[in-house]
Amino acid sequence: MSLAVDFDVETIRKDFPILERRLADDRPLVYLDSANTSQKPRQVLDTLRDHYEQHNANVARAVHQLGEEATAAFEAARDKLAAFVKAPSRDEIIFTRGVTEGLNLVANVLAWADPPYRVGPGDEVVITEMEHHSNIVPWQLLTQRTGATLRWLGITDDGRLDLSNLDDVITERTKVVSLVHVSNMLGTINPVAEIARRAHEVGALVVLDAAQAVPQLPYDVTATGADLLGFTGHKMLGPTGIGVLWGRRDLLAALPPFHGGGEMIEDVRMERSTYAPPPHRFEAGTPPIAQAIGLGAAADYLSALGMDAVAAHEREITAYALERLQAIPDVKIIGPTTVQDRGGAISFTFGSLHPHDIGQVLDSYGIAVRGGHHCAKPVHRRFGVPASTRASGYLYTTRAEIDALADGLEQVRRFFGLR
Amino acid sequence: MSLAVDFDVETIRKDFPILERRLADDRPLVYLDSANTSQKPRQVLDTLRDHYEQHNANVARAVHQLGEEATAAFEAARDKLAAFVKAPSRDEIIFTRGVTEGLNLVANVLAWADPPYRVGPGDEVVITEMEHHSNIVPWQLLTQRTGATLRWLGITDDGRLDLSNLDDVITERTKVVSLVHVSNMLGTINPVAEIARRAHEVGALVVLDAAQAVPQLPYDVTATGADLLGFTGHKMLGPTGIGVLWGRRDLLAALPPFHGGGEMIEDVRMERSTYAPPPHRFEAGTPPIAQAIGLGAAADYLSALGMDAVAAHEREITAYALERLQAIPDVKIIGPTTVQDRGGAISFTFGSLHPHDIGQVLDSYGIAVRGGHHCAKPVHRRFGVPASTRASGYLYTTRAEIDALADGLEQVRRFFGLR
Amino acid sequence: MQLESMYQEIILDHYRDPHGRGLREPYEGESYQVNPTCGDEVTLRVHLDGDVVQDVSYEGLGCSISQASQSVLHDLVRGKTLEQTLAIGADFLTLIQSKGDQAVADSLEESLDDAVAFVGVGKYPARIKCALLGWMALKDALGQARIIQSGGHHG
Amino acid sequence: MQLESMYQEIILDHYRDPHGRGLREPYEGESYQVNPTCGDEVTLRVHLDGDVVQDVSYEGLGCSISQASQSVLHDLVRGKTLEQTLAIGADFLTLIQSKGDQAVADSLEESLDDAVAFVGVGKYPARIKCALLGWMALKDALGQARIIQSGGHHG
Ligand SMILES: Cc1ncc(COP(=O)(O)O)c(C=O)c1O
Ligand SMILES: Cc1ncc(COP(=O)(O)O)c(C=O)c1O
Repeated sequence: MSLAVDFDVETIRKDFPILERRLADDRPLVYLDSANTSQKPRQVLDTLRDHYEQHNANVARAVHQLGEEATAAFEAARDKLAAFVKAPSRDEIIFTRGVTEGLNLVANVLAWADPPYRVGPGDEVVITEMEHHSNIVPWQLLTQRTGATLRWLGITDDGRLDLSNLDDVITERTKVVSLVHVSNMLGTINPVAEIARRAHEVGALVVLDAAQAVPQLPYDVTATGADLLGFTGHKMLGPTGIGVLWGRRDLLAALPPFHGGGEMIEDVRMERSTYAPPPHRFEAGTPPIAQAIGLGAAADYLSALGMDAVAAHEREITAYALERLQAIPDVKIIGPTTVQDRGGAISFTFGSLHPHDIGQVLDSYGIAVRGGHHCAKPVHRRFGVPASTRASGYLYTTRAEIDALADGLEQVRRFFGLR
Repeated sequence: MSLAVDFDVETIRKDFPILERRLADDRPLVYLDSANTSQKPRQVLDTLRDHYEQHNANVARAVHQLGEEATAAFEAARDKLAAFVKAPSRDEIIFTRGVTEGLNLVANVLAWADPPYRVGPGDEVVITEMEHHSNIVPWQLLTQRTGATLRWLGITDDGRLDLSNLDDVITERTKVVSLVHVSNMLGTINPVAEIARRAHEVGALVVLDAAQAVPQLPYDVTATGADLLGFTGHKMLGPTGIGVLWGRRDLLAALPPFHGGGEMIEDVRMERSTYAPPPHRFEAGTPPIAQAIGLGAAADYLSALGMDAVAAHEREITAYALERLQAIPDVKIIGPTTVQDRGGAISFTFGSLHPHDIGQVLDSYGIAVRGGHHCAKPVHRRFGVPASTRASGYLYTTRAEIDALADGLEQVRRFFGLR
Repeated sequence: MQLESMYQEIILDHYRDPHGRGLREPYEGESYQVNPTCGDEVTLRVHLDGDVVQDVSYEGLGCSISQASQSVLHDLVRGKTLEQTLAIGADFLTLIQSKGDQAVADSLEESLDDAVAFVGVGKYPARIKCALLGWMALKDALGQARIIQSGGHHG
Repeated sequence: MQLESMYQEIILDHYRDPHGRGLREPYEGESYQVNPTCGDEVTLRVHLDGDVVQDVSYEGLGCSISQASQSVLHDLVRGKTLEQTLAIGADFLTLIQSKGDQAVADSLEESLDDAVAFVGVGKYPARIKCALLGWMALKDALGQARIIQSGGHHG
């Protein structure tokens, strides 16, 4: 990869203080839980600290110097995020707590929207069996509360969306199609543009859960075909408590407010209020100011490396991990087994061992993986397992860490006497 | 005040790095905008940094060491906040983005709740004219969307709630009474227990906006008479992006979820889901982990000083400011003019000058106040002014800073040739 | 001192003694604008005679910058053609968005006259809306007036 | 090494060779419990004869700790009175919540026997729920069984 010339993992690792952490028994940390949350470079932490120590004030409210500095930094973060995902307009970037809030925002305002967007009795919402709970439960709540119907696409045995009945599931009754771009459990990269084409044919809105996609891939929101799309800061080197909902400008302008209060208003009288245009209409209350500024610094960090290089590294490390894991007897990968249309999360089973036990032994060697249902119970049910173990790297992950995982799994086998 | 023995403002100020900031023209910062957002002590900033550099991981999900540390710190923050407001149970502390989200949470779930809590056609919600937009707009949206009716209590000329018609406004039709404990504009401390008594007589729920109260007063949620109560971290030395909704345990257990996704579930199937008990039921998605931990450190900081001492200092500095400001010709205070039942925010007009102009001149002397409607347009309308200037101190505020404000106002007069 | 870079003497003069204040008849377009952040508001009317702006009348609440900017607006566009008026509006926007660039101000002096005094406001993002409030109302009111006029032409 | 403080040999033995697994008839109380974090689940039945727990039968999915804990539970409470069973449950809870305190374990050895081996689990908050899942089901199932019994007494 010619793009990866400047991409030196060892140099990058020096930016992440936590990677120097020694765990119990003086073991170095092998952090393979980045799909759950990423670690933070000091550039982001310095930005946070500098903001609080030098510029802290509330935004969009004060005419004093700190207020102007804080507002300028906060709005500059909006510009940075818009550029990062190639949003046509900065006003399309709504700051949320995370993708979960973004998806709930969409599901809620669609209950209250004017036609043609309102979801009501007889309408259908389509999701997939591959979704994170955050893209299932909001739609269950919406359809239950409005009398609409929830439908979904299934999954093939090799962990791809089953599109064979696409035209039967997405029909003239479909108002919304909401799906994950990159699965946090299977790793699958879904053909979102193709699905969006079908959805738009029938006049449905397309919502994307891009929580795993934006951190890993060079991103262009308009190329996805989505009308609305959410992602989360803490998975892309940013602080917790911050995420982004992107939406087409004309669509956002046509949607009613979500929460009320603070700067989302134009005028407030006791009898009734009028509302500010997007993005402020959807940002009630004091926003996560420092967190947005920190996320801006994270976007700067990723852009400086180049998202092509980040993606290339992710692919390389994933290919290596897939190869090493598949070579271990009794390891069974759930999801695509090659890097073709595949992100970095690798979920697997190991004989009959329970992921908690696998994770606990790995942890005693300093290796951090996730064990459980990864907030995706339906996918697990689909593959007939209650839980799985998941390894996920990021731009700071080395081949040596994948080797440590493979060696660790042999220790797990020894410890439990896997039969 | 014997309690204030250990309370030395100069020592406290050393904990706040931003107070050493030199502004344009090398002026020291005189920060009198704490009701808008407070500054942060290094103890809170160190806690944030230490979390990200040593323990960062997602919570309630991972069996690895970092995950256990992050979860332990996050849940310890819940314990700290429960203790800080004397909540009978830690499970009554729900982490939100801020009080705005907390109030919207309540207003939303009451639309979906089972009887007797559901707000529907014919029901009434009572607020007051003294509310911040964050405690007006959510109830406007709720009543508009459910066919309920919004009513409100007025304000007397001296800035107190007008309770003369309390029994006419709060009636058998009232389902919810939601009001501010301490006004962010007038400074008024409302007799919430008295109003709660009347509300409970008619079987209504009592919701409190304690955004200005919890930072300033020793707090005991049960003593307020509230059923639900919200506050915000950034006004009490904590990070942005975090707040707390407290609710009676049995009440929370009876309310339906707010947002869906992440760890708020018990089981998820494509057809339907079941939900976790409170507080997790109301915390969908990755919570603001670092911010909750930071808020815990802020609570520790305040507790170490003692909230009695913090309140005593607030009273003392407010009394001094009221005295100095009232001695300036053309300054007119809106709200109570003595510290009797009064918090620290002081809003005023200055002749016919516009708050923007006042604020701009003060800012040129390094003095940061807020000018505008302070997200409380109805109160301003009530007093016949479009906007006001507000000065608000906190535990780091000195008498010398109040003197600087008074001197600054004389400069404002000179600059504009106030007639 | 910094402060004078925003509050130039010309601005303070217009503020203390605004030109053309008050709402007058007749008018073809009217616009109400509000600054949500501070609650400032303006109602502004335009009276066109054919292609020419005969009068701009206005009333409202606001700070010195918004009041002075409306007074200056009144002086600048009265008697100008529609096209000239829109050009002046565009120049004023350029001035305000120049972040206080004196070179930009100098280059616009012919078009904006006294109004170049507002260049300093561009250094204070929170005040930019104040300076533009009246101009936003003008643009809106002109749009309405032209619809009425073109309706007249067709009808 | 740390790991052995949780996975004591007795626990691994129960895990590899669980006692009393499978759901059996008759039973008076049944409970289904799930650990939302990891999806582990157990269905547990109790069969009472008067005041005595005649059988505890169970089935489910879970990690070594939850499986072993259910096996140990079966051994401990079979043949005990209701009162003894509840006391043992309370002791097990105390053990697990002791944060791995060996002194607590020693003091409970008489009541808990083999089960004191679980003391190390208390050092791993994420695993505490695993160890308690079966015991929560037991408490719930016993509650049900007593309602049925008392219903029987009255009816
Ligand atoms: C009384 C009151 N209520 C509500 C709020 C809104 O708080 P936040 O913006 O943190 O949600 C504030 C502060 O702005 C306030 O002072
Ligand atoms: C695909 C996907 N969707 C949604 C989420 C939820 O993100 P958050 O918890 O930040 O809202 C995650 C991560 O947990 C995810 O991987």
